Amino acid sequence: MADLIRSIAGHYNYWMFVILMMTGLFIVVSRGNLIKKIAGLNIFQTSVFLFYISMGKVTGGTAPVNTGRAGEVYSNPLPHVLILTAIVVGIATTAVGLALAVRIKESYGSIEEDVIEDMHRTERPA
Amino acid sequence: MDMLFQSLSPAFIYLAAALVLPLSPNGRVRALVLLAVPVAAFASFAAMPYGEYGQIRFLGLALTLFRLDALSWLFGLAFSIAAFLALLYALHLRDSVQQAATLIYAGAATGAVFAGDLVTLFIFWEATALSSVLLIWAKGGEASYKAGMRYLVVQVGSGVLLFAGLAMLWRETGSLAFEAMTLESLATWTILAAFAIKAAFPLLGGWLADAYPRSTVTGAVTLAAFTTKLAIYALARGFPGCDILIPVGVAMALLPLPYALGADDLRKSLAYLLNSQLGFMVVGIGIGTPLAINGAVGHAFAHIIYDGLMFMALGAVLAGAGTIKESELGGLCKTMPWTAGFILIGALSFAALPLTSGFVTKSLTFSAATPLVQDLLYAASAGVFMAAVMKTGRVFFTGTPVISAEAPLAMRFAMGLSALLSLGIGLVPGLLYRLLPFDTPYQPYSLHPVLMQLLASGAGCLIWLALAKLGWLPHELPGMPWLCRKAGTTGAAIADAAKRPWARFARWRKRLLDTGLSRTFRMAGPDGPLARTLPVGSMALWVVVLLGVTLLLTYL
Amino acid sequence: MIAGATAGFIAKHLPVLVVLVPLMAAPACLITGNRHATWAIATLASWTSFALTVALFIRVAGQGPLSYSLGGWAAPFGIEYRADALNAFILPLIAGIASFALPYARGSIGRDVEPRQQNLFYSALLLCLAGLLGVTITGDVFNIFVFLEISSLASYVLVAAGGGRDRRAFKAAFDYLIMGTIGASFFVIGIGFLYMATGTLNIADLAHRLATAPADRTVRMAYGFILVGIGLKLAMMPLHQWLPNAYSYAPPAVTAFLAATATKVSLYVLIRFLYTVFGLDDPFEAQTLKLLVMPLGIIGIFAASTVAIFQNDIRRMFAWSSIAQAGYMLTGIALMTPQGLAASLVNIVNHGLTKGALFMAVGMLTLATGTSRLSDLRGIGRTMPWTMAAILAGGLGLIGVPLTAGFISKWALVSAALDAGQWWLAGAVLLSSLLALGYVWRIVETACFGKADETRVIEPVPLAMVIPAWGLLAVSLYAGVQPALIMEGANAAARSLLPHLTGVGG
Amino acid sequence: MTDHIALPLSILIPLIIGLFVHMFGDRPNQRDAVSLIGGIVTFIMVGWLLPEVMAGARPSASLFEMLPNVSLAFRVEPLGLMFALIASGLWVLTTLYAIGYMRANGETDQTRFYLFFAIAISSAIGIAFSANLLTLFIFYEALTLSTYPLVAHKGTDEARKGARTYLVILLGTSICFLLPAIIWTYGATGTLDFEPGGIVRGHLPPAFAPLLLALFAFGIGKAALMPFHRWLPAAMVAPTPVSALLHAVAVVKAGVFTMLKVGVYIFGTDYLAETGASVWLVWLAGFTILAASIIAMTKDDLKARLAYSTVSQLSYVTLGMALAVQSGVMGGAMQIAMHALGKITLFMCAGGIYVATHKTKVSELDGLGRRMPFTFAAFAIGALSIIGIPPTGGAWSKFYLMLATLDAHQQVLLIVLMASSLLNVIYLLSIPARAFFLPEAGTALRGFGTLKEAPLLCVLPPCLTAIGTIVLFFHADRIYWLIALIPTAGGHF
Repeated sequence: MADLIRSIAGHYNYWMFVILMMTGLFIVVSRGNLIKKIAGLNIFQTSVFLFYISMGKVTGGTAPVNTGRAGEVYSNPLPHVLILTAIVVGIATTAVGLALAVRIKESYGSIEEDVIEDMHRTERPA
Repeated sequence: MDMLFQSLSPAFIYLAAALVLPLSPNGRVRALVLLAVPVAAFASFAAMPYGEYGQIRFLGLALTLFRLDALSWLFGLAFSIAAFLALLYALHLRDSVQQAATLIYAGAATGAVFAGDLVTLFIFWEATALSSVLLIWAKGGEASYKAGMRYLVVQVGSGVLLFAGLAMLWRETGSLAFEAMTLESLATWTILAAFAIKAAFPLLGGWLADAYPRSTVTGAVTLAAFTTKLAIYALARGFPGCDILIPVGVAMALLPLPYALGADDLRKSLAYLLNSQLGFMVVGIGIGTPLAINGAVGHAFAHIIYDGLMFMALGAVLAGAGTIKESELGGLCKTMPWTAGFILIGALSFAALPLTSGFVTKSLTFSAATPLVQDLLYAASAGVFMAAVMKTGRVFFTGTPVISAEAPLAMRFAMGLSALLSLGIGLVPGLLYRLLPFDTPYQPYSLHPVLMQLLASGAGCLIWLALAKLGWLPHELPGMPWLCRKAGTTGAAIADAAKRPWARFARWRKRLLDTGLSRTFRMAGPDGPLARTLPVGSMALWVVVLLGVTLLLTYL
Repeated sequence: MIAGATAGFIAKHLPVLVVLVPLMAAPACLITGNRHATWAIATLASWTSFALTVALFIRVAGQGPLSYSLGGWAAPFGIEYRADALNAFILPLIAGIASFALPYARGSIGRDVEPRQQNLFYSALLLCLAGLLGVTITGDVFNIFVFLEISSLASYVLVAAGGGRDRRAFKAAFDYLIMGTIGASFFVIGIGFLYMATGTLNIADLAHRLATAPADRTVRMAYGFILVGIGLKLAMMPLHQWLPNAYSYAPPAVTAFLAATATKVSLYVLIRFLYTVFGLDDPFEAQTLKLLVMPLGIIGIFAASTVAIFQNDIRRMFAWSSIAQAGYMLTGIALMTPQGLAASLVNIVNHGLTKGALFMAVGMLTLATGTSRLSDLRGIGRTMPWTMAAILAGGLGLIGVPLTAGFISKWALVSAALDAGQWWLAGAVLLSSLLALGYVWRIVETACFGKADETRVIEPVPLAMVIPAWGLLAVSLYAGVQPALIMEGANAAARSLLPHLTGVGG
Repeated sequence: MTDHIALPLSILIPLIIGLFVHMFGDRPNQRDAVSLIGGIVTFIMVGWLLPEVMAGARPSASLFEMLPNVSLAFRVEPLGLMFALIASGLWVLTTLYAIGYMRANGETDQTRFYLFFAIAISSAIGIAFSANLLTLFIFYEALTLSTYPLVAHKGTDEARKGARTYLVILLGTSICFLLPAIIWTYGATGTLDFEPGGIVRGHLPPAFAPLLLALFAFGIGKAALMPFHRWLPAAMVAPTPVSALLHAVAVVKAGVFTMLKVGVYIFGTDYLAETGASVWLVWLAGFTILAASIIAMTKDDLKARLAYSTVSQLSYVTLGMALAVQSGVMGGAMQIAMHALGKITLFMCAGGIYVATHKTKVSELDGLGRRMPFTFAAFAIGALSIIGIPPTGGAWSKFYLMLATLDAHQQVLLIVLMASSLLNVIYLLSIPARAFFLPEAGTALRGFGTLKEAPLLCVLPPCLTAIGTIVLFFHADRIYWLIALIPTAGGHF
């Protein structure tokens, strides 16, 4: 029991990653509002960042700054670097998504998916 | 050039004539040209030395187009005479189809007789079938058309059997020569079956009485002369002395007689009689001694003439009175005296009364037969007398005359010639005997045959009178058309029975297809769940589902 | 002297130049502004990179795999660009399609994008091209993610460019974006797991370490996430739903380009991960292919083809057909034999060429008549016989009629299935051709034997569209008549991926 | 590339003619003249090859390699030459006929018609001269596709439906069965070349031979083996010249020709005979022969009846191959020639009747023979050839097939052949019989006085082909010597 608690507590940030990921996906799945969908997507992506950063953490390690002292344990810097890139990608995606949402709003007058679907249904020629 | 002509059998004279026929003016000239054809055909081979001409290799087959020997010579002569008489009888006709058909038919029969190998025989065999059916169809009308179709199927069936048989024989023996065969393999049995159909063996000969009465006036004359006699020739050539033919022949001689007596249509009655006569010939071939073969062949020769005479006379009646039903005719000797005279001679020949050709040829066979067969054949003779002389004679010589016109001159001329020939052979049998294939001396006019024949005829006469008095004369008996109808209705019933489950299957299949298609459309059509554009949320849900499945798989 | 030096420079940096040329040309387009000039730059860039990919292909075919360390940092620490028999085989297809698509875009884009914004369009197209090329050539898995996102973001924009004519393009692009991002995120999660398990991101290094280390749950998680993530990008059956709309509403040039390249590159990534990285050492991996990918591929073939039959819009019909075709490629991959893999690769190239040409021809039809609805195109074959002939030729390729590229693909796949003893698969593949016959023939029948609408106005099709369409079609037909080059390339690639399996068939 | 210029030319000329036809689209006279001349030139080209092939040469041409060991290649061998001669020779006559028919009927889209006609002929000759299965397959599919517009020519719903059936069955069988058969053969043997004696021996376990043969037999849908025969009656919606050439000669004969090629050059008759792989096919072919004949009897529509007759007759060739003896192959090969000539006569007559009277039902033909004697006489002669009655060529092919049933010890099939002949008599000969000898409804039987034949161009070709069937009877040895060169087991006899 104690082991289990320690295992859960010890992998706390991994559990958060899973929860965030599920939350993000749930929002994407369940919300009809396009902006909310993008927000969900963002949460989802954030969970990925968290996942990478947790992965690079070495227990007891410091920040990966070369201090010159021998034998110092520091966290793996590479995932952090990678996630910087991923964050950029995430921002770009959000930007494009929001831009699209704007255009959708302009041409449909709504950003509710079911409203748009209704318009499509009536638009389709017999 | 000479060689070429020699190598072609006289059949080709007929065929060439048939080809140019449509080009010649349709009139008296053509008629005369027509008459010259059989004469020329006969002249072409009459004086040729016996031998095999026209031997060629074709498609790897050794063929002999023209074999001249005593047997084929005699049949060649018989067919020339028959063709001449038939054409003479039909001289008034202005129907190119019938004229050409007659020429081809005669030519094909002649060619078959002169064929030295089975392939050539087959070719002409089929040609007789095809050309003769035109003479039936030429009468016009649904009945003739149907009878013609039945006739054609049977005839082609005979040809196909011959074809199959010769193929088998070739594979067995490597030879295609048309020589005497023994019944020891499927091949020869098949060939015999082919001959049997054309010779109208019992149960196989229904076509004869079915088709002949439905042919044209002149066509019947022609038909009667060739097809069956060709079969007799083929049997004489291929199966002389084949024992099985004796009982078959006896049955053949006897079985058609009740039909002949019962038929209201006189030409039909005559057709049955013809069938019975063939039985006499088959018996002769079955016995197979030189005398018996002579008898069969001689009888065939004589029969061609007197049978033709009968058909001519009945045809004249049909043409003159418009009907040939016994029940509708009477007293014709008043209105058609010539015809009546001729038909009497024909009928007496049929009944083989002494001094007629029928007698001098039939008695050859009789004398070669065993006593039992003799007795049976005499019994048949009695029956023939009843049907040929009594039944036919009644409409000519009794009853109130019906309106009818005497036959045209050419017809009468042909009948007269036939009658003359019949009597001539009867009176001077040596003329014919000399031509027979075997050189066996025989004197027909001895006491026993004459007496027996007269007895049989007298008995036949008395029995008929008695039956007529009692009203026990047989009525129309079911023949081939009946059989065909029965087969047709049965077939239709079977087809119906088979069709129902098929239709059910087809309906089921259609329903399956329809529902399948509509279901597919509901699934995959533009608005179906497969093709519909899902909200992006559902798409994402699918991703999660698939991820779940994949991760689940990792735990397996 | 200078020429020699230039040639030497190019030869030395060939792998990176392939990506760099379009990547650099994109901002150049952005800056230039003038649409004619940008078009010229873009075309030149795509042609250059096409020439470079061909050179690379020849080099790799002659000298074997080529490794290039970006910035001089050696692998596995630096990013490695690595051209081997597999990606050198895919690269010319991508660049080649772009080389046809750009001239085609010049003729057709005027309908969708305002003249002053066309420079943006071209730079997006170039970015997309650069991303796709980068995905293909890089030897670093995270780099794959980055390039994948570059190309994806560009393609969202490209799809949305169709919104000028039909607003549904916006929604399609939006859906595409959501789905694409989820897919990419899954992919990157998978990479994370891989890194967790091995501590490296270099493909060769990963392959080496995974081959020696026992497969634990982390690797399996990585496998699952990557499979689903890439499956989404390549429109594997239940993850395909973004595709029909995206392809139907994008501008014709974009559809032609994306259909011929984007999903194909994703397939390449899948092959790369399955065969190089994971190497199918773990029985679980093979099991997944057999139990999941193969059935999904076959279901995809049949379901998508059936849906295509009932579509009224030609572009949509062919979009569904693309999903079905992806199914063929997946089944080939899932066969796990060199023949199957080679068949998939042949299919990737041949289908890319054919579908590209087809979408171009359909684009011409749409441009001339203003509609792509089949019910509005009755009897169009009489008025536009040559365009219809092109569609027919491409359609025959989809069915797999001999002398078309599709026939070669089908031949390769069926013989691979037979070699692997999978009779039912061979049967299913051939049976599904009949469904292709169904939708192709709906078009032919309606267009050639339907009653023509007399009042229809046909606008002239610019030569700039006709020539690339027919050119690509000619290439695809040539690939059907002379398949040796593609077959050999595919075989070499398959051999290099499955060296432990010998006996490569046609 | 090629060692005889006539070989590529005979395939190319029809294509070039097609091009010219397209160019002369708006000038009907030139267009039709070009078609006709093209037919004649093609025929001459094919005929040019005859002496050399008879002398033992096998002109060949190879274009390029498509798969390892498999090129797009041509090779003229006796069977193919015979097929090409028939196809190209009858093209001339059919073109003549088509000119008469299409004009008399006022059909539209004639240019498209002649164009695809030419392509179809080119494909047929390509099939005939194919040196390997892949080349054959390519032209086989080309033939299917090029005939589709011909079948759908009228563009009506009915025509489109029929054409759809036509296409789906032919393409479907070829893709689902023939293609895997070819791929399997290639996988097993590494080659697809037509080799005397076959190529599968030693590469295919005998137990699998029937399966492979089944894939081939059903894959060659053009041979109309039941149950894949429905396309043939469905395709009868086409204009009659199409039915005549394509469904009496080019398409169906391409099917059975392929069947023979596969039997002789892929399996080899020896192999088939030893393994008994084709025994089931013998029975299926026999069944098809009889069943199709029986169905034909129930059809009142003239062309439908002829179509089912074709289904039946095609199976004669399949039967000849399946019997796996030399006489069977010869009979089958001869049947290709004889049936082509006979059946095209029948179809052209049917078309002639339609042009002159617009009648399509057998039951409506009573008495018409008296007005159209030439047409119906030709019909009768053609029918005789189909049945196999001398003096028409059909008799010889039937003869060899009968021998083949004996050689293969399948006497039951002999009975099937005999029965089929009789059925043929009933459903074919009844047609001219009615026409000549039954009076037109409501009238008396008339003489041959006033003729009302179809236009000359619709009457002359069937008369010529009818005469041709008779000529073939007497000159069957020409064909015999050509097809005797087909390498089969047991040498010549």
